Amino acid sequence: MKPDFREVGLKESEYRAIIKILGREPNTPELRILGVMWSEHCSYKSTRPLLAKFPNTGGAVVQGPGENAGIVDAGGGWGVAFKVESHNHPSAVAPFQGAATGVGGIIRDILAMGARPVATLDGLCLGDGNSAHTRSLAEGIVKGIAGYGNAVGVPTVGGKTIYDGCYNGNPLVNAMCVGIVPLDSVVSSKTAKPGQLAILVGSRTGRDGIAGAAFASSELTDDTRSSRPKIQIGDPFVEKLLIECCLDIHSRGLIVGMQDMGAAGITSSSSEIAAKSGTGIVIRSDLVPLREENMKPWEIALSESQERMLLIAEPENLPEIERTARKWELECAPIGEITDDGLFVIMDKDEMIVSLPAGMVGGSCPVLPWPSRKPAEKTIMQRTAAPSADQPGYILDQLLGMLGDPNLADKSEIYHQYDYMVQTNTVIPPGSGISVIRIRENGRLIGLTMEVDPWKCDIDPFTGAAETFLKALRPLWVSGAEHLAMTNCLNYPSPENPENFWVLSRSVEGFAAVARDLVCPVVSGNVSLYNESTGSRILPSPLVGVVGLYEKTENLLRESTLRDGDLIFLAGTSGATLNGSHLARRTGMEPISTPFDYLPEREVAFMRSALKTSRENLASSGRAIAGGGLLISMAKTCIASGRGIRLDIPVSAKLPELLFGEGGARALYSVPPSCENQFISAWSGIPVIRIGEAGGSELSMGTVMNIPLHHLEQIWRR
Amino acid sequence: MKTSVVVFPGSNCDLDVVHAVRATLQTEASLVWHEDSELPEGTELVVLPGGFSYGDYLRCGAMAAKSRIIGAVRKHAERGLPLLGICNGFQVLTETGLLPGALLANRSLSFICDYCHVRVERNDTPFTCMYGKGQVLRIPIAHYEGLYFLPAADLDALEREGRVVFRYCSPEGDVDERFSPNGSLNGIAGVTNTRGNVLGMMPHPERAGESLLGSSDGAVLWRSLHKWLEGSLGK
Amino acid sequence: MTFLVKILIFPKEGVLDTQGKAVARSLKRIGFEALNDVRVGKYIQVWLEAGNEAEAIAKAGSMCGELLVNNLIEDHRIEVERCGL
Amino acid sequence: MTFLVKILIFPKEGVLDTQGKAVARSLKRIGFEALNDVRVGKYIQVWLEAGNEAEAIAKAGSMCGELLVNNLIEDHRIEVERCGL
Ligand SMILES: Nc1ncnc2c1ncn2[C@@H]1O[C@H](COP(=O)(O)OP(=O)(O)O)[C@@H](O)[C@H]1O
Ligand SMILES: [Mg+2]
Repeated sequence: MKPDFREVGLKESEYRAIIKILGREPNTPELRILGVMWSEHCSYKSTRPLLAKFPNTGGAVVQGPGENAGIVDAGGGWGVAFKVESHNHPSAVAPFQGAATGVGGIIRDILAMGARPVATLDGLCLGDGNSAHTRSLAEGIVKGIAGYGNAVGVPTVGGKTIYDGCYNGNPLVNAMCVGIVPLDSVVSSKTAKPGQLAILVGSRTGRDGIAGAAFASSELTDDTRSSRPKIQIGDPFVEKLLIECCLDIHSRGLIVGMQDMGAAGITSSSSEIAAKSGTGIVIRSDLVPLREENMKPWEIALSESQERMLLIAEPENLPEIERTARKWELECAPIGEITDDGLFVIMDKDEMIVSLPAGMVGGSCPVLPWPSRKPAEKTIMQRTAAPSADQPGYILDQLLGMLGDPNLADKSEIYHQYDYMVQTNTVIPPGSGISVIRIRENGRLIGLTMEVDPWKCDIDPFTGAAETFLKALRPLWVSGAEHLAMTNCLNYPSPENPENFWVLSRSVEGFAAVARDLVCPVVSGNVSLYNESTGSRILPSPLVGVVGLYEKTENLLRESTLRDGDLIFLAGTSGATLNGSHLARRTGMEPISTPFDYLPEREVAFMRSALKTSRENLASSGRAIAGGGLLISMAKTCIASGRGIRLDIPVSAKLPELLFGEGGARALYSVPPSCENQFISAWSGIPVIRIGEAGGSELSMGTVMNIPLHHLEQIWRR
Repeated sequence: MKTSVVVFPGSNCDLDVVHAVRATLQTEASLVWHEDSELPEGTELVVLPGGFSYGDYLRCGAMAAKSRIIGAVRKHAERGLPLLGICNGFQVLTETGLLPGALLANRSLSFICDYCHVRVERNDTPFTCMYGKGQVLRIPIAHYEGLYFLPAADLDALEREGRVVFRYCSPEGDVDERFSPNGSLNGIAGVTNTRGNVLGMMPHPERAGESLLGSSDGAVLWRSLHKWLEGSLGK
Repeated sequence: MTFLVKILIFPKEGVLDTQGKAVARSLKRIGFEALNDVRVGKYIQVWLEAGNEAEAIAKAGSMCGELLVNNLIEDHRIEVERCGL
Repeated sequence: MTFLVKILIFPKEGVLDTQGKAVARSLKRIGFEALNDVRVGKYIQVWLEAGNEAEAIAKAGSMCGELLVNNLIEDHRIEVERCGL
């Protein structure tokens, strides 16, 4: 029986638009296909006008949004391809498999650019850090990422993990993959020509995840939980073979295009190629190698079975492609061909099952213009528990409490489960504010960061998103890298709520402002909406990933290489505020709206001085101050370098802001006394103050505190 | 030193080994496909690299142990030439019976990727002749199944014969259960055959090849092999 | 009374069995060609105390529901045996 | 004729069964206290062609010997069932 358009997830207006375009009613398979392809997950119908605000050219950009991943120029003829993608809904339902297939999916996006995947990072937003439920969910997610990433041989070099009760029912799993590709052999999905073959390589097709994209485009109700599609199981072993096979085929010039099969499987990959290339395509569902019996053509077309790629090639190269696939023990079948009629056609033997304009399937669908409304102002900050620095023990209590908080505590229990060293290029492994890998092919280092800060975005989405982005940029600068470009994942609740939509729009503007002002273009990304479930919804959680490049290996300045006798400097503005800080949340302060100033000139000045400091070797270590503020950064530096710091900061009423405030461009440097003057002049025009000296085995501050490092470490490691 | 690195479907440290050997010794190292039945002419060292051969889906290394190339690898070892199994390669060696024992799931039931310390128990093997006896190496591990197991009587015999080459230890070289990251019996991180030319080890020497990446302690293993081969083959 | 409860867990019909696929391929490679399919699952033995067989089965059932089996992807079967009569 | 051969593989007595111990601990934590021991092994189903039951068993036996079971650490049992009579 033909399903109602609502059952496949379409709105009435959309259904009418379909009839208008076609001049007829769609048949059942067509309706199912359009339901999936016009879902939020596949079509970006709620966010397309917003994403258009992102600057996406200039600087080092070689390939902006519009392909499977963005690419930047990393020198020596080599490009870095990268993108972040969400796998939130699947991970909520099946943490292990959901997270694992998330990693597999983003790796294939990078592979589709012709790039060899060289690193992944994972962004996890998990529920209340002290609850048993979160712990078991987190265990599944982490084991899923580890199980997949480790076996596939791509190091997981970093990421970001945060905890907040708002994610109890809706954990977020964002995965970013980075690959390298010779700039003269980038693969595009826009270059298919009539007569070329569409060849499926990889696993057999089963009924996995049919209509998973539509599932990811709605709220999680108890109903959808039970009606969930058959779960996709990732097979990292096959993915490893698929990577080697596709790169092997590509390196011998046997293909003209390549596309991963993510959401909506064969349908999305083939229709997107046709739509982007301005051609048509015919898919023969009876030629698809199947794992299950009696699959209907539309099921074959929409199956989300993992570890498959679609290759576009001239017919004469088919035998060689088949031979290569056999070597890697993969299925390989020509399942269709590029045509010149602009139609996306599915044939089952001689029967035409689907015939739709390719642009309507894999191009764009009508935009959904959701109403937007600014939420009422948040109440002015009430200091329910006013921090008073002179209260004995206050500073120390807060420091220790925060160090042991899941958000700021040691995350090694997570990342030691990831193989972060395979490929032997990991220069700075997980555990720092930045991850660094080497590109062996051109001898350069690249820096990778990932940030998400829902609490600041919740207070004010524009400055919150800007601050999130800047938090990903500053550690790059301090370590000596210039940023190249960014990728992002917009994780939000339902856009159909006008206030949510306003928040979403404003945070996109925040990202766009920084991208423009600091010249850090957006080259790829992903959107995940409807992250809410009965009774709970997530805070606005835009996540950003940035890639930076070091001029020389020697420029790399590490975070925790304190030396005895180093002078400790705080460099940067004093713009930090308790608003939206960890301390504020701990002590129950109410936030005020618009907590930060976004001052791009200051950031640029900070960047210049930071880069100068590393290039001229003026410091022995440097760390951008982030979550938890100055004192937490200091404690982490001490723990990691096994050296103490004697702080010399006068006690004043402003002490809590200074020590625990967040936001603004600030960094902590340890400077050999011989470099002091040069260091200070590198920061001319920006406040720098000497706040202490490295040495001993305590973190101390006059009469305020004096705590042995091993004690700090014990608490931090929980 | 002519090195052949066997590639099984799912191997993922194969290229790392090739790079490490080339970078350390500036000599040739080539990849050999698991379906081949012969090793390249003149192969002096065979390495079974780390990774997840056949997904490690049945038991680690079990399916790889049945690969066609294993026949040639066995012959290579029988000729007394050095054969090194790293991580998954170690698991393959125990599954083929070229080395005794089995590698079980880590005590923590988690994958562990980290640096650890191992003590060189013997420096009279082709693999360790340039290390000092008792020297402590800082070297990475990355495995889920690295707990070395052998029934008690066999374990005693192994120890009596002095076939333990590497043992997990503290940075100072003390051996104790606390310093064994995976719960290996007797802290065993690497063992050899009676003849001393087959070594299986869980730590990854190819990941400890340059100080930029954190340690260069592993490079000495390639140099040892090079020196030993030159000596024994009278080059 | 002590019972040995044997719990057989195997992949659900239609769910990709990555292990089974790999094992089947290896078995074929080493010469077992007359092979139709292989599925790999878990075999868990639990020795427990219960008043009678029915109670042992019931206990095992709830162990499966609460911990041992992932219903999304796995099916299971329970067998019971009385120990040390 | 097609047979379903069921192969039960379990850790040998005396071999550390870390997984079994962990499962036992978890089961106890969630309230199953009257528990003596847990062992975790594998359940492999193989559908194969054979002339008769004895042949099916023999084939399964050599599969175990050659690939499926590591005798140093594992024991096993084979059960056979005729399919689709
Ligand atoms: N938040 C975002 N910012 C920038 N680009 C985005 C964003 N979300 C999606 N894109 C871009 O839109 C395109 C389609 O995204 P997606 O459907 O996730 O790609 P794929 O089909 O390769 O998984 C990609 O080029 C992606 O980089
Ligand atoms: Mg894609």
